Amino acid sequence: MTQSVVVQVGQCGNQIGCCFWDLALREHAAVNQKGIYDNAISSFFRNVDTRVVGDGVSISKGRISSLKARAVLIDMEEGVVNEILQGPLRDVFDSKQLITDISGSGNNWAVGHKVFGSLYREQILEKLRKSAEHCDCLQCFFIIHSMGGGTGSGLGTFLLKVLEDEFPEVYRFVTAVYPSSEDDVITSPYNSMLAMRELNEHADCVLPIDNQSLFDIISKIDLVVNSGKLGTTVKPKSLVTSNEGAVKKRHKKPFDAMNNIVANLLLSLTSSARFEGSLNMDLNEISMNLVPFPQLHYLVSSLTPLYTLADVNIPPRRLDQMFSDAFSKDHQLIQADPRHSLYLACALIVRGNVQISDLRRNIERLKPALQFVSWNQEGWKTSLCSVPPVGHSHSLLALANNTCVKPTFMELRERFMRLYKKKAHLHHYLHVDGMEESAFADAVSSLSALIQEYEELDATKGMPVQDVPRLSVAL
Amino acid sequence: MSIVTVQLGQCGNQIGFEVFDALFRDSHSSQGLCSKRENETYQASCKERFFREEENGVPVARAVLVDMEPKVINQTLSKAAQSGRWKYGQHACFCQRQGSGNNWAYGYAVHGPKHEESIMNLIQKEVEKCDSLSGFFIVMSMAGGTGSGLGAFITQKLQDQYSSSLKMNQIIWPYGTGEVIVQNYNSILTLSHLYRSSDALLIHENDAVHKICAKQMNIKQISFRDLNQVLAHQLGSVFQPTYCEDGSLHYRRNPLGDLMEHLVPHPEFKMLGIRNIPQMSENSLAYSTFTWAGLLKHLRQMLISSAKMEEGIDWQVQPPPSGLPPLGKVSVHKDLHFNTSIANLVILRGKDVQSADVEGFKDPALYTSWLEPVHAFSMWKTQRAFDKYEKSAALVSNSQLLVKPLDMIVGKAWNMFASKAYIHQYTKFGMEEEDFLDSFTLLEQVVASYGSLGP
Amino acid sequence: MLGAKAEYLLPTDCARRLVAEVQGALDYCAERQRQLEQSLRVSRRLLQGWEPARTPAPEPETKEEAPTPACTPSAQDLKELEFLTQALEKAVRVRKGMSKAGQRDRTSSLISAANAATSGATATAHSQAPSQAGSHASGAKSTKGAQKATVPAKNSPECRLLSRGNRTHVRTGAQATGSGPGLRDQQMVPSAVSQTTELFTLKEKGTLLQLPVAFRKAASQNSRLWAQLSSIQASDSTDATRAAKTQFLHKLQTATGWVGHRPSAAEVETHAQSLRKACTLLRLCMQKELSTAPTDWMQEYRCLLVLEELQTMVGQCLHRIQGLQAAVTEEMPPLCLVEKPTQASAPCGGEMDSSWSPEFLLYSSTKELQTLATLKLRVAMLEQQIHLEKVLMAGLLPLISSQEPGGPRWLALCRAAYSLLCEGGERFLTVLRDDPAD
Amino acid sequence: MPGAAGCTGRRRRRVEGAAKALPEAIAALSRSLPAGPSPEIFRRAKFDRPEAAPVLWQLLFRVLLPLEANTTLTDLAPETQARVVKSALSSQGYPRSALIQFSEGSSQGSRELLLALSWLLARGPLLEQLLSQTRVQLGDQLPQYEALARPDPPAPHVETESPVDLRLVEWLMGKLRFRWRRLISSQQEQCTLLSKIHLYTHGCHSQQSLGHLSVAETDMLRDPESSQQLLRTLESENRRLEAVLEWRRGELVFWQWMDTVLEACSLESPAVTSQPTVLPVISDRGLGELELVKQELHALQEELQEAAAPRRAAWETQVGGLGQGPEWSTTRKALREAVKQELGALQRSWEPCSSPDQPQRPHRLVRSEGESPRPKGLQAAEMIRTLSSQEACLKKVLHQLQSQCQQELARLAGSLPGLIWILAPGH
Repeated sequence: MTQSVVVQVGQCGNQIGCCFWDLALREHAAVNQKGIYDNAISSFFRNVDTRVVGDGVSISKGRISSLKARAVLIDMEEGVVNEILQGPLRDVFDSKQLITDISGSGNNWAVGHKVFGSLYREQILEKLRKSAEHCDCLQCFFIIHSMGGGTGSGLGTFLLKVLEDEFPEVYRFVTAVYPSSEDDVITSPYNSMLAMRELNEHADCVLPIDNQSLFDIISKIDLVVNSGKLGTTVKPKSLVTSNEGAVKKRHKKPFDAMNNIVANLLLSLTSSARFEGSLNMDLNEISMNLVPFPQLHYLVSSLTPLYTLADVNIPPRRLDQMFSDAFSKDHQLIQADPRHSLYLACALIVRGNVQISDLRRNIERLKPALQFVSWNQEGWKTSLCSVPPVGHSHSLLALANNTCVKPTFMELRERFMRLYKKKAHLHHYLHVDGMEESAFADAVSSLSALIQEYEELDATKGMPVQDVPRLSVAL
Repeated sequence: MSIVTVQLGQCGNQIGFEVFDALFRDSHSSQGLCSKRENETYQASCKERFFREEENGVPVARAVLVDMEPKVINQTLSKAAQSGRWKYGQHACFCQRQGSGNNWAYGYAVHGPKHEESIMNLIQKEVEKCDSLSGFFIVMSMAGGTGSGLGAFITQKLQDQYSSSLKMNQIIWPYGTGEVIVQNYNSILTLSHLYRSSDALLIHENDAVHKICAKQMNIKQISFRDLNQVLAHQLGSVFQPTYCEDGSLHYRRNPLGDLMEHLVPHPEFKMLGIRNIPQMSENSLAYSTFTWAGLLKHLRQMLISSAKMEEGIDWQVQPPPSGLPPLGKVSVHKDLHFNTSIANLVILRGKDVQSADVEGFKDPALYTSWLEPVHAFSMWKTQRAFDKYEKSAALVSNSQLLVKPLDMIVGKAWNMFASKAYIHQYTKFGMEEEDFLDSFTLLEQVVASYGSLGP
Repeated sequence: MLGAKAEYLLPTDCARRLVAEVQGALDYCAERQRQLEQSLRVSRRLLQGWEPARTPAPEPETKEEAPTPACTPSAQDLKELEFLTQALEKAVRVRKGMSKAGQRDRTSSLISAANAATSGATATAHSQAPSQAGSHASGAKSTKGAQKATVPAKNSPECRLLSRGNRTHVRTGAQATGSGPGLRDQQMVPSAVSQTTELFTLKEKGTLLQLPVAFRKAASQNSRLWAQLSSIQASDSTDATRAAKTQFLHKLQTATGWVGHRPSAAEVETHAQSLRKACTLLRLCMQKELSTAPTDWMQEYRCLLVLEELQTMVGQCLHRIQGLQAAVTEEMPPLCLVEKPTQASAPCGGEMDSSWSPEFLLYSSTKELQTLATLKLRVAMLEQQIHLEKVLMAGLLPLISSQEPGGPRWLALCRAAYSLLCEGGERFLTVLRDDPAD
Repeated sequence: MPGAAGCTGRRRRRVEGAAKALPEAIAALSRSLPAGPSPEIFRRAKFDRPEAAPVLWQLLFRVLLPLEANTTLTDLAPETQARVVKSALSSQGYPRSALIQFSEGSSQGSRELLLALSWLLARGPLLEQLLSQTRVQLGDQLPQYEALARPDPPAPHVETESPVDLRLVEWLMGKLRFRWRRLISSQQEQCTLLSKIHLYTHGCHSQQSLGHLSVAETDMLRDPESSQQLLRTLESENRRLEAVLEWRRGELVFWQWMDTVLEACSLESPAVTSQPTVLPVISDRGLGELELVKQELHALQEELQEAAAPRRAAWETQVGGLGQGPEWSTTRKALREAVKQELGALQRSWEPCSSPDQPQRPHRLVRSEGESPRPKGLQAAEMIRTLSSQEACLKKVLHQLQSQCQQELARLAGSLPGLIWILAPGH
């Protein structure tokens, strides 16, 4: 069994991380009734004998003594991390996993990347190494950060390169939260643009998340929950946004709810690697199947169902509905419409009481409405994990490598260009040591090249699928 | 003679378990409809082939379990232990922590060489426990990474190390609509490598088995376990004991050898498909009666019309009139669906088996022009009924049945290859585009060779 | 999928020859296989449990016994089965002339089997009883008296080995513990009657076996006689006899008016075989010589001598072949064609120094025995393969060169020939069209 | 007078002895032959009496029949049997044509038959061969595979009237490969089982040097009934062996007697000197075989010529006048001797052994695990070494043939434009 380490950077990253650990604990608690430290738990948690002073000795077998998250928490201001340390999750972390500063990055990518990057490089690396040592088979780093701010986008993407150099065998999955267009951080287009280039070059997979989409989903749920229509009573604790666990609502909604969605995404993504199922999907299968060309590694995700109704008598249709919803525009975690764009590849990670025939039926049902690239007409990757999320009987995470991410990137480029043409706020960046103006141009051309690749693929959409002439055997 | 089974990857391990369980259950079933003595001989024959006995008397499957991650193996071991009837050997497993990630190259070029010694040692230990080794049965899927990549690697090593033992690969053909995105790459790499190192490729298509579950077995919500049980039933119907020859009372000792000698001597034709009949839910079985004539008539039509199961056979398809040379394009339309065989093996089990008439399978029109029925057809039988069927028939066929799916896979993989998609995932583990080309070349020839069999 | 016609039909005479050759090889292998399997069956039976008189054939009774399709045999069926089994066993018992013996406990019965064997042997051939058998006997001394009473009297010692006592005994043992092993499907075991579980295996009690005296006598006489035969042959009784035989053969020959010698088919075959072998060996010798680089001129000279001597030898072989061919086709008058006397012209078997007595072949482990046997077979197979390779070469290569290259028929021929001739038929090659489209 | 009486008594006894010697020898011969006829038959045959003919036809049939065919052919009609006998005799080179001319099934020629039988007896150790063919196998042997290497003349029943596609030949060759492999695995099993039986019966054999029982012996112990049977066959073999020994001691008188038979024969049939009507049948296959070898030898000769001639020339120029001294001439002589000897040994290894009919000296497998007093005999390890080098040698030959074919095919196919030949890579 493999292990993963979560690296949460910046305010956003740490808030999501916090929700993630809370949910992860709840999920394992629900599955693992006996309190035995098993392989599934070991993928995200260490079992530590706390009676031993100092570092704590890992226990590989037997009863759970004290669980420690396989995580490194990084923030350049103290607020969020301190809250975590004072909150109910405090036992899951210890101070050796934290790196904080007090000054903050001032919403400046360059400060996060260049200043704090070089300042904290060794220290961060030290913590990462330590966490890696605690794993017998480290498979993946999950890096969570926002794109708009300074610390997350700057230091977070700085880390990617560090990880690539230091742990070339270990996958780097980035959960990147993109700013919405009404983002109040004025430099967010710069930050996002500069971060994009790093993601392009150093991440294995990026799960782009967009605040606006999260917000829309929450509104949609609220509508259902509050409508009180007959027969639509939502089963308690089944909301994808709910969090009845340890973290008390310091931040009032909607942030908490939004973060929970992302935390659920990560749990589902890793579910098949952690729990048993009739069709396993290891983390290394994700990039293998979904990334046809090294740079096209942005995966649009959708989680369904968003909630489970309390009435248990109507499941079959709901099961098919779950699949349909996963492809609809308003269930995507970014503003995108995969159904009207071109699929390069698609993964369906199914959890709970769903069998292979359900999966095949729905693929066959949905396939005609979807457009796949000519050389990957059957581009499906599937997995069946027998353990559903807490509160649900089944769930689905769809990951799409789809040209529908393109508009997000184009919009980003537009917003960036608007600022960049005026050279607005540019000096904040340029006075940072090691930062040069060419970085901006490089970032633009990097993103443009990416957009271009999507464009070319998009252009093949709707064209009749033609077979390439094959080798011709004489006899 | 014994067969050592090597279960590889998730699919291979899940299926391997069901196969052993099916074999064991059948040979200890009370429904064999034969004398106790005969039943004992049957049981002993099955046991010699697939199980050995440990000191405490519990039969142990002659199997080696290999996977690159522990979950499935743990699950498989505990399922066998829970059955209480048989189990796997205590030290017959090999697993690692991290799977091959659906990457054939990773399984073949990284895991393979790295773990070769340990795995081959395990296999050797199992071999040494056989008084006589007939060969290896290697169960794997061809879509994933461990089963396909490591499976191809291990088969090759077995060929090197046990060159005179037989190697049969049980291969699971992925769903046509896709279950792993790089399945076509993985498949062509697997098939082409096995074509070089294995003696026979026994192929099961997930689509076909799925349909059998839905249509014949009437299962509403089909799980992998259902699929695997159908598959295990089919394999059991082939590999459970049958008599040596007509009128003999001895059970065949080396079915693997007999089968291969009959079906796969030609190096270009190694793909085998299984059909069997009847196959139905227990509920329907209670209301059904069978005659040999009826079963064989259906089975024959399944063969010539490429039907994968009894339901929905196309009765229009008929063999081309024999003796007459094909006249231009006259019969092309009709023959389009006709499935030409190279060689067939029919296995009959159950009541009154001596009365079964298999003349219908000896029609030269069923076979390719260069092989006469005397070379191309053979039959095995036993009075002992199989599973819960009073009479049952299985057909192992080396025919054009699989050329269409193969052609599809090669075509799809070629399309992807032409766009260079996913190639970087393979080259990072030391494969080269040249390796892909070699695989394509070989399989294009196989497709062409099977294609040229027809009338 | 549209393959061009990949057929290549062989000319009739070539086809007949090739198919006949391969078919001959196939038949031969099948025959050897059959023989091996027969002896395997015997060996396997020996290693299974030794239980007396169990008819191995399951077949005949299947029909009567076949239970109703309702899965479990009815009570009636069971009863009948039981009677049938009893009847069969009784018949066997009578046939074997075995008497029923009293019941004893299992272990003592086994010891008594050994004991009986030993005491029987000492009675008839005291002096020959090997020492370890004696020790077994003394080991069982404490219960000897009791056993003696139950050891059935035997008129022929060789029947003694499996005494009736054992058999009865174990059956009761099984009855007592019949319900024990949970794995046994009770439905399949309708009654304990037929539960004759194994008495013992060779592994457990093999070292207690004793060859019957009468057999030992006959066997030693047999080997003595063969040895005598060998020695008499070596000396071939008298020169007079040898001369008489030679004279007889000579007279017989001259009486027919033949002066020379015409080779018989058997001789031609023998010669052809030895020449074939010669050819192979000469070639190998040449290669060995050519592949070693001489370091000094002495060696070079030696090498030269070898090559020249080889040339002479090849010449002799060719001469021999020509002689044979001529004699056979009678282009030449009968001639004395072989300088060396061969078998047919050897007057009698007098000069043979071979022995008819078997020689011991000593092996130390299963592995070694396996290696030996496999190698032996491999060598034979390689010889066969080389022969077939030559036959195929002679059949196929002329066909290829005599035909217009290109065209599907020619390609089919080439592909198949390549596979057969260059790859031992195990691999094949692909011929691709070099399309500009690609 | 006691002395005189003694003398006459002795002489009479000698005369009586001589008179009795012939019938005794014939009786011994008769007992040594399988299903031997009564001695009276021989006497009648001398006078060419018809009633002796059928018996002798049958006897010759049994004597000449290849052992393997025994089971299937014994029930043949007398005419067929006679035909088999004739063809067998002629293929072995029996010189007299008179026998061949008799129509099948007639009762003519019992004397000729007697001559034929005697011819067979005079040629070699026929009786011993017959006995060894049916010899009771008490020990365990490794199977012999001589004939595998030399496929017997193909079965005549192969009728290939319908055209044969080359793929059928590939198919059959593939089948053969599977049969080879199956033989190997069966033999491996046989070895395992033999070795187990030997191990488990360790110390059981009455013959100290053997130590353990063989399969036949163990089987006999397991099944008392077969034990009786084995004993009976062993005893009857012993009786035949005794008869052969007796025959060997007294056969001289038989040959003297046969001279008179032969005389009677040639007196009566002087016409036999004419050409035989039936020529020895030498199959096309045999001739084809010779032709094949001939071609190979020619090729070899050329190669040798090409290799040796330039070397000789080079050597001559290099050595020049150097090689004149007496020292050199002795060295040269020694070298010549050595080479001659070496190659002489090579030659002997392919010359037909003095009697190809005689099966190799039988081996009895004995398991002996490092005990101090190892019984005398061949060591398996020794044999393995010989066989391995033989195997390596043959492999080389095969590979050479294959690469020869490869070159030839490449030459023939290489010139074609527009085609690419691709062999799947090995590993």
